[in-house]
Amino acid sequence: MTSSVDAEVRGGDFLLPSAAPVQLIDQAGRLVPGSGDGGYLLPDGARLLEAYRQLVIGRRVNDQAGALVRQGRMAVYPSSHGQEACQVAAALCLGDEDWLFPTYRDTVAVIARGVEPVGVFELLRGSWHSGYDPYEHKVATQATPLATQLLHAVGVAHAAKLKGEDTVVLALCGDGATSEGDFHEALNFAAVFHVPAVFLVQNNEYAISVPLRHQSVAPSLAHKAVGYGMPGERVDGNDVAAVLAVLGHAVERARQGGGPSLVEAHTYRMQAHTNADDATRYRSDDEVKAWLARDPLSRMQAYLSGAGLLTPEEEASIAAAAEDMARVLRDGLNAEPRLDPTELFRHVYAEQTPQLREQEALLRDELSREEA
Amino acid sequence: MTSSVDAEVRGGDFLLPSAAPVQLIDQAGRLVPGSGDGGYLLPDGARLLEAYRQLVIGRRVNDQAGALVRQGRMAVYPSSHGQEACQVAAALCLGDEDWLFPTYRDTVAVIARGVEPVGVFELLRGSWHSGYDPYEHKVATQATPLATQLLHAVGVAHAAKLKGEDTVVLALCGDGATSEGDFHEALNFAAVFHVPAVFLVQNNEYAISVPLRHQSVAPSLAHKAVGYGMPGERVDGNDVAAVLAVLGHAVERARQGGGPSLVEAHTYRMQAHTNADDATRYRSDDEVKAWLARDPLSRMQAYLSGAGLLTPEEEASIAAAAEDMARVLRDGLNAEPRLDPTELFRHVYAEQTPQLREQEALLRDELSREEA
Amino acid sequence: MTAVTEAPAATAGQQLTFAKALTTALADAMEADPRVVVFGEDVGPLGGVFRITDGLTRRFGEERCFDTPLAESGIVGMAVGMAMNGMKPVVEMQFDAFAYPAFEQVVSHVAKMRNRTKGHVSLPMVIRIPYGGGIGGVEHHCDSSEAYYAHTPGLTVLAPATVADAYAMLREAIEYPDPVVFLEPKKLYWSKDTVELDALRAPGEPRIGRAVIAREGTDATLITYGPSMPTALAAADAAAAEGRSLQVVDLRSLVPFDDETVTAAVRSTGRAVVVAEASGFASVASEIVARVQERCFHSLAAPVRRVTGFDIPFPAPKLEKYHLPGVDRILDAVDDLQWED
Amino acid sequence: MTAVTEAPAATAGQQLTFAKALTTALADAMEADPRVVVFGEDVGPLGGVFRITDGLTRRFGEERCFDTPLAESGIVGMAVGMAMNGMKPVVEMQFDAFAYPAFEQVVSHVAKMRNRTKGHVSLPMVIRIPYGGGIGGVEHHCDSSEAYYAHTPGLTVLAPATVADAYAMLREAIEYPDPVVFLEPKKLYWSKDTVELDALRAPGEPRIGRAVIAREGTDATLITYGPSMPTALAAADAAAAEGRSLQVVDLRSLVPFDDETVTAAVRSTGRAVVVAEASGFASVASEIVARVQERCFHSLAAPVRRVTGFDIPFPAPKLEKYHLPGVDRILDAVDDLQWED
Ligand SMILES: Cc1ncc(C[n+]2csc(CCOP(=O)(O)OP(=O)(O)O)c2C)c(N)n1
Ligand SMILES: Cc1ncc(C[n+]2csc(CCOP(=O)(O)OP(=O)(O)O)c2C)c(N)n1
Ligand SMILES: [Mg+2]
Ligand SMILES: [Mg+2]
Repeated sequence: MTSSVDAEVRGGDFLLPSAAPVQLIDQAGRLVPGSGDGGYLLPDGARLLEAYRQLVIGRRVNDQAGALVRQGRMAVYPSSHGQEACQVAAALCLGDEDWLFPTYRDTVAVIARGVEPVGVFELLRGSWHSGYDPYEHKVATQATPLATQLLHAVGVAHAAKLKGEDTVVLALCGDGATSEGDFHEALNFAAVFHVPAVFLVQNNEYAISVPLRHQSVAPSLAHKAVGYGMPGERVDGNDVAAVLAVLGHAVERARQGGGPSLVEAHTYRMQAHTNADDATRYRSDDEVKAWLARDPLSRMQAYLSGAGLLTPEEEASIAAAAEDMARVLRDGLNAEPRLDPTELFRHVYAEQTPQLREQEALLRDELSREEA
Repeated sequence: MTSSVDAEVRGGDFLLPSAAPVQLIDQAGRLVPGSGDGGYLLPDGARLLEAYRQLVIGRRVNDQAGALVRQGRMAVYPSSHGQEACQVAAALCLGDEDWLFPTYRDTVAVIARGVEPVGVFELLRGSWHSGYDPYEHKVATQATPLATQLLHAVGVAHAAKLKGEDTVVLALCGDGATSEGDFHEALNFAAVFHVPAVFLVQNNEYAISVPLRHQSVAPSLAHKAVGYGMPGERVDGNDVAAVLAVLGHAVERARQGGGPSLVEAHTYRMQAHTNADDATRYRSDDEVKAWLARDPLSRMQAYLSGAGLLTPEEEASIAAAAEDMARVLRDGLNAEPRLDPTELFRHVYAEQTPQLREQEALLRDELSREEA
Repeated sequence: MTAVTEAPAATAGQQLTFAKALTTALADAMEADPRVVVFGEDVGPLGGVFRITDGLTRRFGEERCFDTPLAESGIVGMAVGMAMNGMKPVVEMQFDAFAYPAFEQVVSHVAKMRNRTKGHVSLPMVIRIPYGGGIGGVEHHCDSSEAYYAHTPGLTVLAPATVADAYAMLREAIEYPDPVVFLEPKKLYWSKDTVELDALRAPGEPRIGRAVIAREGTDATLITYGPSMPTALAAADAAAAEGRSLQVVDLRSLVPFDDETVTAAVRSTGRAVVVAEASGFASVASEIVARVQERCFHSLAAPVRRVTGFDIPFPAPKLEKYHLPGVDRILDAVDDLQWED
Repeated sequence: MTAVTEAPAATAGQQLTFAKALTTALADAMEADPRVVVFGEDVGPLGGVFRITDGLTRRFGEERCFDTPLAESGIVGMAVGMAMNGMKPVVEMQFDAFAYPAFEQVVSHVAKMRNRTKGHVSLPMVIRIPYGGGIGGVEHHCDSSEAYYAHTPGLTVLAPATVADAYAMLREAIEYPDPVVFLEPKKLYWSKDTVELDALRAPGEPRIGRAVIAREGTDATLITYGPSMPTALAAADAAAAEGRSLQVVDLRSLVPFDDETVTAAVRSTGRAVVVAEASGFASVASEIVARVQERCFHSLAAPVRRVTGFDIPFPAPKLEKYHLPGVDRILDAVDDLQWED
């Protein structure tokens, strides 16, 4: 039943992700036996400590943002509470010249990468669409139209490759976004052009209200990599050590010319989709509670304390840094943003069209009459 | 390195297509050793003879269509010369209540399914977009926007399932079309809704001028099935016995409620993309010649003759049927089509809008003045 | 007879939000016709992000109202197939800009299928799109996309502005033999009105292709639809206070277009302003201006003016008020209608 | 000195097809700027189905001109990223209707990126689209899709009609700091003209945003662009034979729109007909009518007329002649301009 047609498969099982997600530190904070021998190496202590610091800051960002929404200082916030390990690792695995392509939910990753936090919130407070210069920290705008940014990431990576730069691009999306046509096109383009891109899917089990089983019946989302001829990997998305190791490996391979890969991080959206959502309509409290035990922060804290890497002083300094961040956010968002309505006409084109000049004049006239 | 996260893969290697395409009859017309034991069964003699008849008619359709284009009776023809085995098997594997969703290149499949052949050519002669009633033989219009029809096929299958009918839908596309977002969305929807649909990709190595290696670097196109959680299979697309067996199996599984599957048929487009194309710009004669030996017709003829299933009388009757078909096409296309310009306004909506009434009146006025 | 214990008479009017009118229309349509199925993103247990499909899965089961994978081309493409095979799909695009991934399916198939097949295949389906601004939504959540659809032959494009029309036009759209793009002004979802549901349920005059005079007036005509309708009415109120009588035409149906009503209205006043949220360039508002000047040229005392969104991407929430047509801007345009002539 | 062996003087005019002018523009732009890359379906070794990219891969290598997988959203989306990262992508959509899969990328990103990022990220990229009918193409191969793009703020939309503009506007588009939708009228690909390439290569007046008077005339103004331009000129010829002097305005640039030239032209004649292939409803033609009546109302002796494609899906090849604006239909519209008044 085999044939002489010269169409033997060119790749093979090596593309298949592991049967279970990679985990280095278990939910009790213990080193997973055998995690050192071969495969993925545990990041060193300093790196884990830095990751933990960012986890704590990230959690604080999520909490503070939630509070600011409740106080009416921000219109909407898609919380990444529970997903901090994925987001922190996404920020830490990249070099300065690398690019990050985040979604609306990846605020913690964007801030961990160093983008000025109040600017990050311009989108969500409603004063402009994006409040930071993407070139400054090589962080693209937070994307809302699902999966569309993955193609931009491929383009940035392709351009870098053509220019001979050794930039790597990390592109983020959710489990729901994997169903979009653009996900497919992006992964295929990345594979065919063999660009230095890594795709990280934060599988948080839900796309708003839709659970994963209505999104996909594939063995795993990482298995989608097979169809593009790139490696797929699965990782415990609440184990920051594991995410760092797996992403680090994928980024390094990409940098060395080994091409793109897909990483699926298993995690959970602990809060509603956004403050506007009512999660009780589609999932049970019990389900949510079960994930509490897998919290990415407490696990790292347990591990680092147990390993003697986290002193009480260090813990206090991290807590202070998180409070600093919260204060910066509060101060920034409590101040009213400076709004200039005529700026609406300023960035549509490099050179304003005659039509926009007329329209700006109309608005200016209205505003001046209002003032008068 | 395995984890306790309850995210073990739900499927597995059973989804992987075979390493080489399924073949039952080799290119010399010999039964492939072991093709009977387990797996795919060789279709019986009567069925193979019917398939052969359709192959010969299909080849004649291709030749005649090419001639009609050269004579200016038809504007354009995307030939399926070389792909007749896929197309004939696609038509023969379905029951009367099943649906076929063909592309522009699948004229032979459409005709083999019984659609009135001159009607089929309305599209290509330029007299209307589609010249047959899709409901009559349950054959959708031949689709041009690539991969879009796959979603329609999923919808028909889904509706059939909801209505409790045991219809199966077979949807066709090319290797190039697998890169489109709609391919991805269609396969994923089919898998998630577990609809009775079979996707047949005729991998003829080219999308116009673009060779497969610029389209995909996956192990095979059938491997894409893994990412949707459906079985994938590969078949020698020039072995009509194998395509019948593999498609028959897939259709039967779908009918029994086993869900969708993806079949990749390895074949070759022996002629240019259409008559308007110049294939010498992107591929060598040698490459084309190598595929002559794998011709789907001569292989079946050799096998059937050797097996005593194809008598000279039978051969003659098949040739006569093919000539009949050619004559029908010639007669149909040599007659000028009846064109009614006001029909342009008749099928836009069930009830004509006031705007279209005015526009039709304008055209009628012009036409009457021309006549006068 | 103790009147107090009696339920209100069935024909009595009842207060309904625009959103609830739509939900009721969907439920009634599903009740009336088993071929009606509802699907899209989050339309199942959640009831849609705007809760328009609230309760439908519970009441009609998962086979009649269900969530799909997150893919808009997939949703519309599957609906095409289901419509081909005897169903009447009503699909929801979650927001205006998230209907764009389905654009090829809409333009190349939904709009053309009847025509391509000489009428053999019709597509009785409805694409519901929550659209427009005014709700403080972030980017991509506030587009007014009607021009894309209205420009595409083969589509029927509706934009109700009242609670009664929300109900009646959605029912009519679902029963329509052709595909309908049903534009739901997001900012009107929470608007309320008293309507007689039973009267609306009874067969009545068609609304597709029929504009209505939403307010009588003699000095000038405001032509509008969807989210701008209440704004136009408010402008007419304000103008009345200043002694100017403005007529308001609510188009309701963008395609087919009701030339008869619009033309008669403009001829009666001799002056017209078109009001719409979408950016003005090559828009439905442009079309209305073009048609009115073609048909009413000699009745016009002044050029037809447009008050539309600017030709800019929809602004961030805190700036949208400068972009959207408001009462003052409409009154300015009316003032401009060369009254001194 | 033997003159016969000398090459023709570099500044002498040369006969070029519209298609060859485009090819030359691409090659010149690639030569001039290493950041210019060309990609799309079949644009590599084949040179594109219309051969516009013929020879570019051979001359500039696979890294500068290459085939992509078959996915238009992918092509445009990747171009966005490449433009973000220092390149100037020029992508080809194979046919008008096959650009629709990229619609979300075009509307939600290409058009908005500069605005979203307050000017931090600009996208110098060109989307080339062979468009329109008149070549006997089957369904989906003849759409006039300009309204979709022209309605979308943030896009620059060009439609050249002459060989010289084909060259000069494509060069200008590639050098433009903002994304350009470059509409190439398919039926003009094989049209020829004598042009002075060297003069065109030298820096000159910008053409983006500038309409031109393609023919002087005094009785009425035909406003047109792209594939309808030669038809309008032919109509003007025919009218001249009947003693009527028609002015022809070739817009060239749909966005930005040259109000100044158009307004002056119409005021000079007092009568106008807009000619365009696309279906008329909510189209660029509607916009032109709206603008003209807004700006020239008191100069107009008659309503502005439109001669456009009907509001029907583009017809099959043998019927397209009934759909497309032709000389007679234009002359009928001109006759209709109330000359008796
Ligand atoms: C193209 C598109 N369609 C629909 C939406 C509306 N929407 C916003 S978030 C969301 C769910 C996304 O789920 P997932 O990808 O899993 O990411 P998560 O929100 O869980 O992080 C939806 C449907 C959108 N933003 N873009
Ligand atoms: C959406 C879309 N993009 C582009 C095209 C133009 N086009 C027509 S056929 C073709 C190649 C298709 O290749 P493949 O899917 O392998 O099918 P084949 O022609 O080889 O049968 C292309 C690019 C199209 N028809 N639809
Ligand atoms: Mg999710
Ligand atoms: Mg092919």
